[in-house]
Order: sequence, then C-alpha cells, then structure tokens
Amino acid sequence: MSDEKPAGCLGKAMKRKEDPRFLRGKGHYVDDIRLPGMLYLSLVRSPYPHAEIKSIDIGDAMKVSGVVAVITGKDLEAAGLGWLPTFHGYDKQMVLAIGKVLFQYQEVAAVFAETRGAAADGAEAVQVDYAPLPVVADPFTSKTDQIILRPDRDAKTNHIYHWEVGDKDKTATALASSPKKIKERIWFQRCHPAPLEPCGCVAEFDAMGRLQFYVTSQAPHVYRTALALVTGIPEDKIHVVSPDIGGGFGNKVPVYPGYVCAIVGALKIGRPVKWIETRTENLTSTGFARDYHMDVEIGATAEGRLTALHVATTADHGAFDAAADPTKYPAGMFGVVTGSYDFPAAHAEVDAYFTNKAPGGIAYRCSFRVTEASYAIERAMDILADELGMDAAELRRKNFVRKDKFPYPSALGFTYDSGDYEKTLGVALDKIGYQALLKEQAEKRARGELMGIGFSTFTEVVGAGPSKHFDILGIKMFDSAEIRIHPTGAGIVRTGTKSQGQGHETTWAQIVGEELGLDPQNIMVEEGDTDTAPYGLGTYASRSTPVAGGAIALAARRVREKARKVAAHMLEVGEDDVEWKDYKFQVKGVPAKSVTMKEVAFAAYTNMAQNEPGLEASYYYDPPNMTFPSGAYVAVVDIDRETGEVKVRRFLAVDDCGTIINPLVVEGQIHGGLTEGFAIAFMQEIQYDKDGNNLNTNFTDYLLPTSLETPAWETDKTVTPSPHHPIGAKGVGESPNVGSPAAFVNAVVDALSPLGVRHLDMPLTRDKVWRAIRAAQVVTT
Amino acid sequence: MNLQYSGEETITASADVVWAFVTDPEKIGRSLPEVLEVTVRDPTHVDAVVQVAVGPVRGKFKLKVELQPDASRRRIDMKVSGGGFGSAVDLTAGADVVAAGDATTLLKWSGQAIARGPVAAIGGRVLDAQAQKLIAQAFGNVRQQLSVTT
Amino acid sequence: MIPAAFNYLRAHTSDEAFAHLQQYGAEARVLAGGQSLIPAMRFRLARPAVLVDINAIRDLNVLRVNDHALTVGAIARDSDIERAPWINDTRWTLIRDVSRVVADPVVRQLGTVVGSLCHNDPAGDWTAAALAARAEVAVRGKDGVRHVPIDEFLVGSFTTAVGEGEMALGVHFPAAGDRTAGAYHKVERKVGDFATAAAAVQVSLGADGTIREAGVALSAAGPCAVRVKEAEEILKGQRPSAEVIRAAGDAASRRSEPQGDLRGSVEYKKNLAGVLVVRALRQALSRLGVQA
Amino acid sequence: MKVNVTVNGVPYEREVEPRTLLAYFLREDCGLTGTHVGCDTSSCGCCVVVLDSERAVKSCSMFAVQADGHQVQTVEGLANGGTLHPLQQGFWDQHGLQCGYCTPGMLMTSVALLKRNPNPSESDIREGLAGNLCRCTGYQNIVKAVQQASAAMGVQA
Repeated sequence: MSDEKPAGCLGKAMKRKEDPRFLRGKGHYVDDIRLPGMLYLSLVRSPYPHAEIKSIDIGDAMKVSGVVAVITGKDLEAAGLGWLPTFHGYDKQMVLAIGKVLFQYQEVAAVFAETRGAAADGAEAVQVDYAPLPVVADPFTSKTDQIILRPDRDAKTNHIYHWEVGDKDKTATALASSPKKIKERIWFQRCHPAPLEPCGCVAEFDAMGRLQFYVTSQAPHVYRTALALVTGIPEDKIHVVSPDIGGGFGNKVPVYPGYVCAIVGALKIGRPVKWIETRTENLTSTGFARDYHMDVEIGATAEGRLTALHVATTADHGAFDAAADPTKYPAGMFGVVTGSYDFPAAHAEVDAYFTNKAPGGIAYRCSFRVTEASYAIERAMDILADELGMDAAELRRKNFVRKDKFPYPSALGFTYDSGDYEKTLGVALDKIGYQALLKEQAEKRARGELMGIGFSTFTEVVGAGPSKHFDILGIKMFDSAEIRIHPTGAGIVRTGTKSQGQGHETTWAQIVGEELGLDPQNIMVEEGDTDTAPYGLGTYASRSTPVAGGAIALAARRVREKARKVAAHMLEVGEDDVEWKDYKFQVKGVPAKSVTMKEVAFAAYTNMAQNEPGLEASYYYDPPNMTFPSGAYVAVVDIDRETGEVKVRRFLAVDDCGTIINPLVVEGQIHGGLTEGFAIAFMQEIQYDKDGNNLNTNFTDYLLPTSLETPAWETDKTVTPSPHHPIGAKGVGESPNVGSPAAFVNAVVDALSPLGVRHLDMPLTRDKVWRAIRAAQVVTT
Repeated sequence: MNLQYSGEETITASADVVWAFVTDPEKIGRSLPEVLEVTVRDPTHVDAVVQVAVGPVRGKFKLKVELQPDASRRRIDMKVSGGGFGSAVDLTAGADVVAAGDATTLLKWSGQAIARGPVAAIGGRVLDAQAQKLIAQAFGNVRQQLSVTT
Repeated sequence: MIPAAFNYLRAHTSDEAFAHLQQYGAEARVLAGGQSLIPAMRFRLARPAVLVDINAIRDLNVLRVNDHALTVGAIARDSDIERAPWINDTRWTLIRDVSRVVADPVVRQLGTVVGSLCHNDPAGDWTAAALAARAEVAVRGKDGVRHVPIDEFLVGSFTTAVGEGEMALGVHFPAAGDRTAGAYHKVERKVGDFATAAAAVQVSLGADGTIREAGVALSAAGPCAVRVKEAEEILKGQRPSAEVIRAAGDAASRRSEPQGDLRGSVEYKKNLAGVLVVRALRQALSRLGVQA
Repeated sequence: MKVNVTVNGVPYEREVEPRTLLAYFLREDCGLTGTHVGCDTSSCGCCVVVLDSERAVKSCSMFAVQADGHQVQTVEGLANGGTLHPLQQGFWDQHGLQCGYCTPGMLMTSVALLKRNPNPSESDIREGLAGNLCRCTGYQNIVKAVQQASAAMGVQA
C-alpha cells in the first residue's frame, strides 16, 4: 500500500483499475459461464409481422437429437406467466406469442437442448401454422384504428396515451401573434443501441432452491424485484448477478422474453439453462430507440427573440408499450425540448400508438427521450435562423438562458440547476476558428462547392431522480452506497449501479479516495450482485454519477464523521476541536497535530476507546433535483456533389458536465457518444417496409461505423458545477449522443442551403443527399 | 421484400384443355420447378415441397397452394404460402386463359411475392432475380406438359 | 447462429478434391476462404451435405507473375495480393485497388479471389475487375482443365460456368503491355459493405498515345458484374480527352441496370456508375502520366 | 472428428462436430473465453485470433476442423506472465477500452498489423482496424494505443 499523502484524486486522469482483466482476456461475461448439465435455449421466431397462430407442432422438434423440451405461450399461460408487466406498468407484453404474433421476429416457442447446435436444429423443426393478418406499419395508419392491434386491452384503440406539458393557450396566442414563425415535421428515425455483446442469461435453481440468475442487466436489483413480482418466487430466493457487460447503452434495461423462458426452463427441467441471443435477434426484438415524428413550431420577433414553442409528437411504440420510462413520465423527459433557450411560452404533447413492430423506445444513450427533444429544438433553431436570415450562433446566443437566471424554471416545468451557455459556446467558436471558417465557406460557395458548419448548443436533463417524481414499478429512483474501511486503510465500496464500460471501478474509488484521503488503488468497487450490493436503480440515462456518485460521497462523509470521533480520541481533544483539512484530521489551529485517515482506520479496530469499533457507513441518496449537463458542438462538413458523400472534416465538442472525476474516462465517454451520434446522423435506421418486414436485421444492413468512417474528435470543456450535487458532478455519458446528431444534420443542411434545402431527415445517406442536390438543381437550372 | 412479376406463355392446346389443366391441383403441383413432393388436399388445395438452389443458398421450401378458379372469366388465381429457412414467402399469382385461334391458347400471368425473414434479409438479392425465374419456369412447365399431351 | 451439420473432407491434392466433388456433386461445396459461404451456412441458407476443404492443397496456393499473366491460385488470399512484391507495378494498379477495398482487412486474410469469382455476387469486386482485365478462369471438369473467358464464366446471379462436381483451379489476368494501368472506384456505405456502385477500368496506350485497349466493367449494376462494351468501343483508338472519358461514363450510366435497395435508388446508382467510370478512367490515365 | 490445435503454444486435442466454429471451439472446448462472438455476419471482429502467427482471422468465419494441425494465438497468450504485451500496455495507458468486449479482437488484429507493418501511420492503423467494430471508444484512443505500442516495440526491436 502506498504511503505518500494522497493529494486528492478528484479530477485525476487515473488509469482504469478494471482494465487488466479485459486486456488479458479474463473478463467475465454471461456467455463465459458454463455450469454442469447446462442446457442451451433457442427461440423460434415469427417471420410474419401480424398473424394468427393456428397451431404449433413440436413433434418433429422433440425428435431432434439433443432436444430436451419445447415450451410455447400456452404452457407459460398455464403457469400464469403468459404475459409480463412492462417496466412503466401501463401495459403488458407476451413472453411467448399467445393466439397471435404482433411483430416480425416475435418469440413463438422456446427449445431447450444439450448443445447450441441441437437447440438451433430443434428450433428449425418446430412447425408453426400462421394465418397472416393485415399489417399496421406506421403510427399514422395506426391512428385511424381501422385495424385494432391489441384486442386484449380494455381500450379498443391503438392509441396508448396522450401526454402534454406547458401552457397550451398562452403558447397558441403567442405563436399566432409572432411576426416570424417556422413549422417543420422532424423525424428521429427508429434506431437500435446494438451493444457489441448481445443480451443473454444463465438461469439455475441451486440445491437450496434459490434462483441463481446471471444476466446482462443494467439494473440487477430492479430485475430481482420485478422477477419476484412476476414469478411469485420470494425475493430472498432470487440472486441476480450482472457480471461484466459488453456495452449496454440502454439495450440491457428491459426484461426480455428470453430471460423468462430460461428461468421457466430451468425450473421445469431442473437443469441450468443458457440463453444467448444472436445479433439478428438483438436487432429485431430487443429495445429499439427513438421513432418520434415531431411537428415543431417556433415563434420569434423579427430580430430573432423567441416568443413561443409548440411540439406535437406522434410516437411509434411497436407491438407493446415497453418504453422503460419512469411511471409518471410516459414521454420521459421530453419536456426538456425548450433546450438552452429562454422561451416565454411553450407547450409539448406526445401521442403514442401501437404498430406491428418490436416494442421498446427507451434506449441508446437517450435519457428518456431527451435525445429526441434536443434534436428537435437544435434542428428547429437552425431552420428559424435560416428563416430570419440570421447567423445560427448569433440566434442561439441571443436566446440563451442567462448565467444569472439559474436555478432556471423552464416553461415546461424543469428547474435547470446551473449553466453558462455563452461561455461554453464562446470556447467552441474560438477553438474552431468560426470567423475563418465563415470566410472559407463564402469562398467555397462562390465556386459552387458545398461546405457546411453546424451547431448544437444543447442542454439535457439526467440523474433521474427525486423520489417525489420518479419511480420504476413504484420503486423510487434513489441510489445507494456502502463503504467499509479495513484496518490497514484499504476499503470496499458497494453500489446499486452496474457499469457496462463506464469505469465505475475507478471513478467510484476516486470519489472515496477524495472524500477520505485514501489511495483509490486500494478501494475495491463491487456492483452488480444483488446479494451484496445495496439496493439501487441501476445504470442508464447518465444517472450513476449524479445519483450514486452523490450516495458514495455522502456515505464517505458519514464514515468521516465516525472517524472524527476516533481521531479526537487519538489527538486527545474534544470532537469539536478536530477539523478535516488537506485530507487529514487536524486539531483546529494546530495543523501540525494531525492524524491521517489510514491511522484512524487502524485505531478504529485497535484503539477506539468508547467509540463503536469498525469504520463503515451506507447512504441512500434521494437527489433534490436532476442535473442539467450542457455543451456546444460544432461540425464542419464538405459534400461531394456527384456521390452525395458527406465528409466530416472537423468536429469539436465542448462539454459542461460540472465537476469531472476522471478526465480520461470523461473523454472516452464523449468519443463513444459522438461516434454513436455520427452513426445515427449518417448510417443507422431500423426500417420496416409497408408489409411490416424489418429491413435492417444484422450488421450488413444495420451499419455501425468502423475506425475509417469515424471522424477524429476534438474535445474541450467548461465546468459549471451542479449546486445541489455533493461533488458538483452532473454526468456526461449521454451528452454526446444527445447533442451531436443535430450538429451533423445542421452542418449538412447548411452546406445545401444555397440550393434551397431546408430540412432532411436522418440518416443522411449518400442517396438522400444526392437526390436533394439533384432536386434543387432541377429547380434552379 | 416485395416483388412483382408478369409474363405470357403461348400453348399449342385448346382453351378448354388448358383450363382443365390449370384447375387440376395435382398438375399445378407437378408444374412447380424442382418439386420433390406433391400432396393434394382437396380440389382447390395442394401442398408441395420444392428444392431451392441458387449459388450457396440451397434448401427445401414447404408450399401450401390454394387455387381460386373463376370459370366464367377463365381466370385462375393462386395463393401460395411457403415456409423454409426460418423464413416465409407469400405469393399471389393470377393467370388468364385466352383462346388465340387455331387451337392455341395464351396464358397471361402476373404475380406478387412478399418474402419475409432471413431469406428476405440475407437472400433478398438472391431472391429477386431467382423468384422471377422460378415463376416463369412454373408456367413454362405448364406449357411443356400440355404440348406433350395434345 | 449455428450451421446445419455437414461432413468435412480435407483434400491434400487437387485430384483428391476433384474426386470428392465428382462423387457428391450438388451436395458438396468447395471450402476455400469460406468468407461468403460460412455466414450463409450460419443463417442456414446454405446447407451443403459435404464441405471439401482445399486449403491444404499447396499447388493451389499460387500467386505468380510472369511476362504474359498474373496467375492467382484457388487459395491465394486477397491479403497475399495486397502484400505482393509486384503490386506497386503500374500494370497491376486495378488489381491493387481492388485488393484494398474488397470486404475488410481481416476478412481479406482468408478471402480468396477465385472464391469471390465462383460466388459471383451481383455486387462483387473481383468479378468486375476480372471483366475489365479480361481474365480467364481455369476450371477442371470431367474432361480435364478448360480456360473459360470471364465473360462466359459469369453466367448470372450467384451462378458461374463451374458445373456440378467441377472445380475452379485459378484465374489468369493477362499481363497487358507496359503502358497499361487500371483503377477501381467503389462507393460503399462503410468498410465491409457490398458496393453501392463500382467501376473497374484498365487502359493500354499505344506508342502514339492513343488508347489501344480498354476494359470497362461495373459492379452492382445488374444480375452480376457487367462489361460496358459501348464504353470500351468509345475509348478504343481514341486519344484520351475529357470528352471521350465523359462519353464512356455516360455509356456506363446507360448500361447500368441496378436494383433499388437500402444502398440507394436506381436513379442514384445509374448516375453513380457514370461518375465512377469517369473518375476511374481519369485515375488510370494519370497513372500513365496522361492528364485528361 | 478429432482435431489437434496448438493454442498459445499449448496443444489441444478434442473431438468436435465439423460444424463447430473455431470461436466456440476456443471458448467451450478449450475454455479460453477471451475470444468473443458479437455478430452473425463476419462484421464485428471481436472473434479475431491470429492463425499460424501471421494472419488475423475472424474465428466465427472458420470451422475448428480447418484449424486442425495449425497454431492459434488468442488474447490469453499475449502477456508474458506478469508483463503485459506493449499493445496491452498501450490500450491501458491510452484508455483504449471501456466495456472490454471488442478488446481481444482489437488486440489480435493489431498484433498481426504490427507484425506486417512495424511503424504504421495513423491512417494505416485506422485502415488495418476497419474490420473490428467498437461501440464504446469511438476508436480514437485505440489508434493512439497502437501508435504507443508500435513506438515501444520499435525501440525494443
């Protein structure tokens, strides 16, 4: 153990403690688990998007060598497990199809076999007789209710919910009287987080009758409670372990049918069952993202002062409403659609509909619909700037929420904790060399070349969230930490979070190290095991640093208070005469008389006098507010007129996520998020044709960028701490995915604006860009 | 994957002979290209197993054929639904039997196929060019078998 | 996804491989690179009963250049070409360009040129290059080895002149005169994707600076790679000029009959065919020191 | 069928079905779970291993029977006891990994890349890694990791 005095480890670019096992190939992922007698589960899936199931013949399948059992929806229904409540509780989802299938690739039967090969052979041998039904492939057709998709529900309509926030009348009158107005339908296409590790699990009932459930879950405790409620197995008899996870991005929040089938199989057959989905199953049946058709209207004065914002969204939720939003927020945090701007009046509404597509909607680094909201406002601001003939940066600066207005009550009900939008944009404009770029652009435009500059000055809302507003399945969205310091000054911190690559084993240790003046190299972090970790709501929506980070800091401060008593005994002074300064306990006014936390820790076990022995504490943190990270992104693009190819020449991201725990980890999160934003803007879509066929069912058609397509990223920061967070941290994981798509699209539309192009929906494929140029040429020539 | 097809066959046989042929489930079943098994269920339903082989793609498709003859208009509609490779193909085809003088008949056909699942996703590029050939081959077989019998 | 079961036969000589293929006919597939076959097997679209592995046959691992031809054996890998000592020779610039954009850098370590020709994907890269370079494929059948010109070898989508029980041994790219250069321009959505459109060209200049020989072919422009004869005739005998190149490009665009799909509309791909032929011709000529 | 494959210098003799993919042979028959599987279409590259100490290959696009009599190097064979390979050290220093799922494939592709081209430029590296997908890092730090390793190995060589 190192003895030198730690000079504080917050903000240090520490190398990650968890890397050595990954570098040596010793990571421990779900598919690495092999238990004696383990069976393999393969799911039979429907090629039809909407069809009655006339019959399921498992005779041939049972004859396939190695096949042990086959179960169908009817078997599950008999065991009371036919349907699964969805996470925010308004709807339910079939585990295996019962009576009919509602989306292509929906689960129809589960085959259990001795080997992977036998399971696949068995699945192929199951004969299902489908009677195709007419298909509803988009929310606008669904809205007409000509074909009712879910007769199982009381309300005989495809309309799932109407949600709205803001002042409808005030906004309508403000819009009506605004001298300048724009209105545009902006679609954020359906896409998919596609983590490199597909979802999967291993389920086993051990000798004690306890369910040992190893699963790719971003929220293991919520899984344990949900499974207890669904299966009736007492919660003490359920042990959920999320081992190392190969990327999540929200895809590993929902509970999938494959998990329930594995558990039922393990129970019925009495042998462990492993289910690992294929890439095709991942892309076609697990939680998709977005699919919001947003009609955006903004009003402004002639000088570009914003007067009002109205957004009406038609949302495609697929066959079941499995969007894992907090209970009171069916449209998640869409209310942040006013963005960084001071709108006097605003009104946002969302209507959601069922379609014959996979369920989901909340995933892909999206903070509960914040990506859709941020894209809508940042795209619409450029359209308004174009309408006003104003510089896009100037229009933004003119309408930013002023620094002195925080905490800022937004027109749609949020209280922004802090921000310095002008400073962040200033750093970006300066570093990108905005004036020089404008000059270059003017010269290029004179020569008919297409160069574009695009901005996105977003504000997002993360860290869900205060218990008075936020719960999932009724469980409030707090988070917790347990810290125990050992006699030699080493320690362990356990949290209810679950990293899927975000570096918690290092950043959590840095918070404890900072708060207690201990060496983070010797603070072990443990998460993901529901038998040992305190209850937490898991890692998604950039909530771990804002919520669990707060819990860790406050648990550490409780440890410090306990330690103060022992320190007072060691320093032979009263408790009130001891102060914590420069990472050690000092006698007030006599800094030379001090003891380090390491020394106090040893004393806590060996010389604690009348104090309670040991040194540990826990804290369940209910955050008073969410946090509001922001940023200023700038993209510079050049377009090849003949091939429609867009080359991203530069991309600068200036992020403000408050206090930074580890700059190396923050930079890594930003690179990763920008790459996802780039992929969404130019390459990614889960498309269904009018017959309900999924056209992007694997990596040959659902495109992930490689090292060659991915631009080089320039990053910078401003730091505006969150006033209410124990260490001022806001969380950053989602900002780049939230903020960057609009910057890319704004840059491309800016490049094409001389041709009269005003808006293009993502993804901006070569074909789409080329046809926009060609259509404009037909107009102008 | 949604594919449209059409074509024409000139058959040296009378319209009545052609009509009798195309409304016979056994004969239609036998006309399917590379057919392995034909099982007639009833006068308007026949099941068949066909071998599909294009480059690396090779395997069996189980087809259910439903005939909808309309004697008054001498038009026969067919609904073919098939499964294989964990995928599904639904084909609707219609053929008009038109007498063309001196004991020859024109068989004018058009069809639409929807392919679903891996066959469409992966084999889509294989399928389109191939499906046109398969359907043309089926109606070609009809012509061959008829010209033999007369 | 796990393939359907099959029998594996490893052949140590061409005769052994040929004997297996003759025995099992349509039920057997040759396993060389396997980079198109194995994914199709994992989806169970391809389910051969027998795989004949030819990777151990030393005399098929040929990559030889001499005065009259570049010979590529059936198990010579894309990456072997990428790293061949002669690859920077102007004569082989078409081959070099293709070897750098086919599939992705790791798949190229196992993928083979001959395998790609036999697979004959409508958007294949090597098939278009073979047309432009007027290659010949050596096919061993019951009555010995025949050399099939590439135009006859490529029959239709995923179908070639290799009959049941037959086997492709290698491909010969004729070594044209020294004032020869080529180029391959491919637009793909990302590395590893099939071509949205691609143009393969190879031109040979005569002593007087006119174009003595021209090969122009397109990928993803029909059931399989297609030679653009009209463009070749426009170029032949002409002195390289912007107009001639433009005319060849327009001919290519007219000849292109692509499918509309996720990669692009018919209109886009047809236009792209012309654009890429123009760019490829310009680059090939500039490699010969001619700016047109 | 019986196969003999030397993996990281250790001979493994196993009875396998011909259809067993090399990736699953390594993971399940040899218990070396460092090699990962992430797709169905030879696209992602997290299954890359080095064949006969020269070729980086996607072990999901090769059958175990094809590796009979050959040598395979996987990520578990990179470190030399306690000392990390320069590439492993580079990835660690440059934060070239986050979830770790693509890392084995990235490392093995880089081993073959540096063997062929000991001091590659940034674009050589980006081109060489274009067959390996990563969803977390955005590649920038992976490229820096390979650059650091090639410099360190250049000094040693």
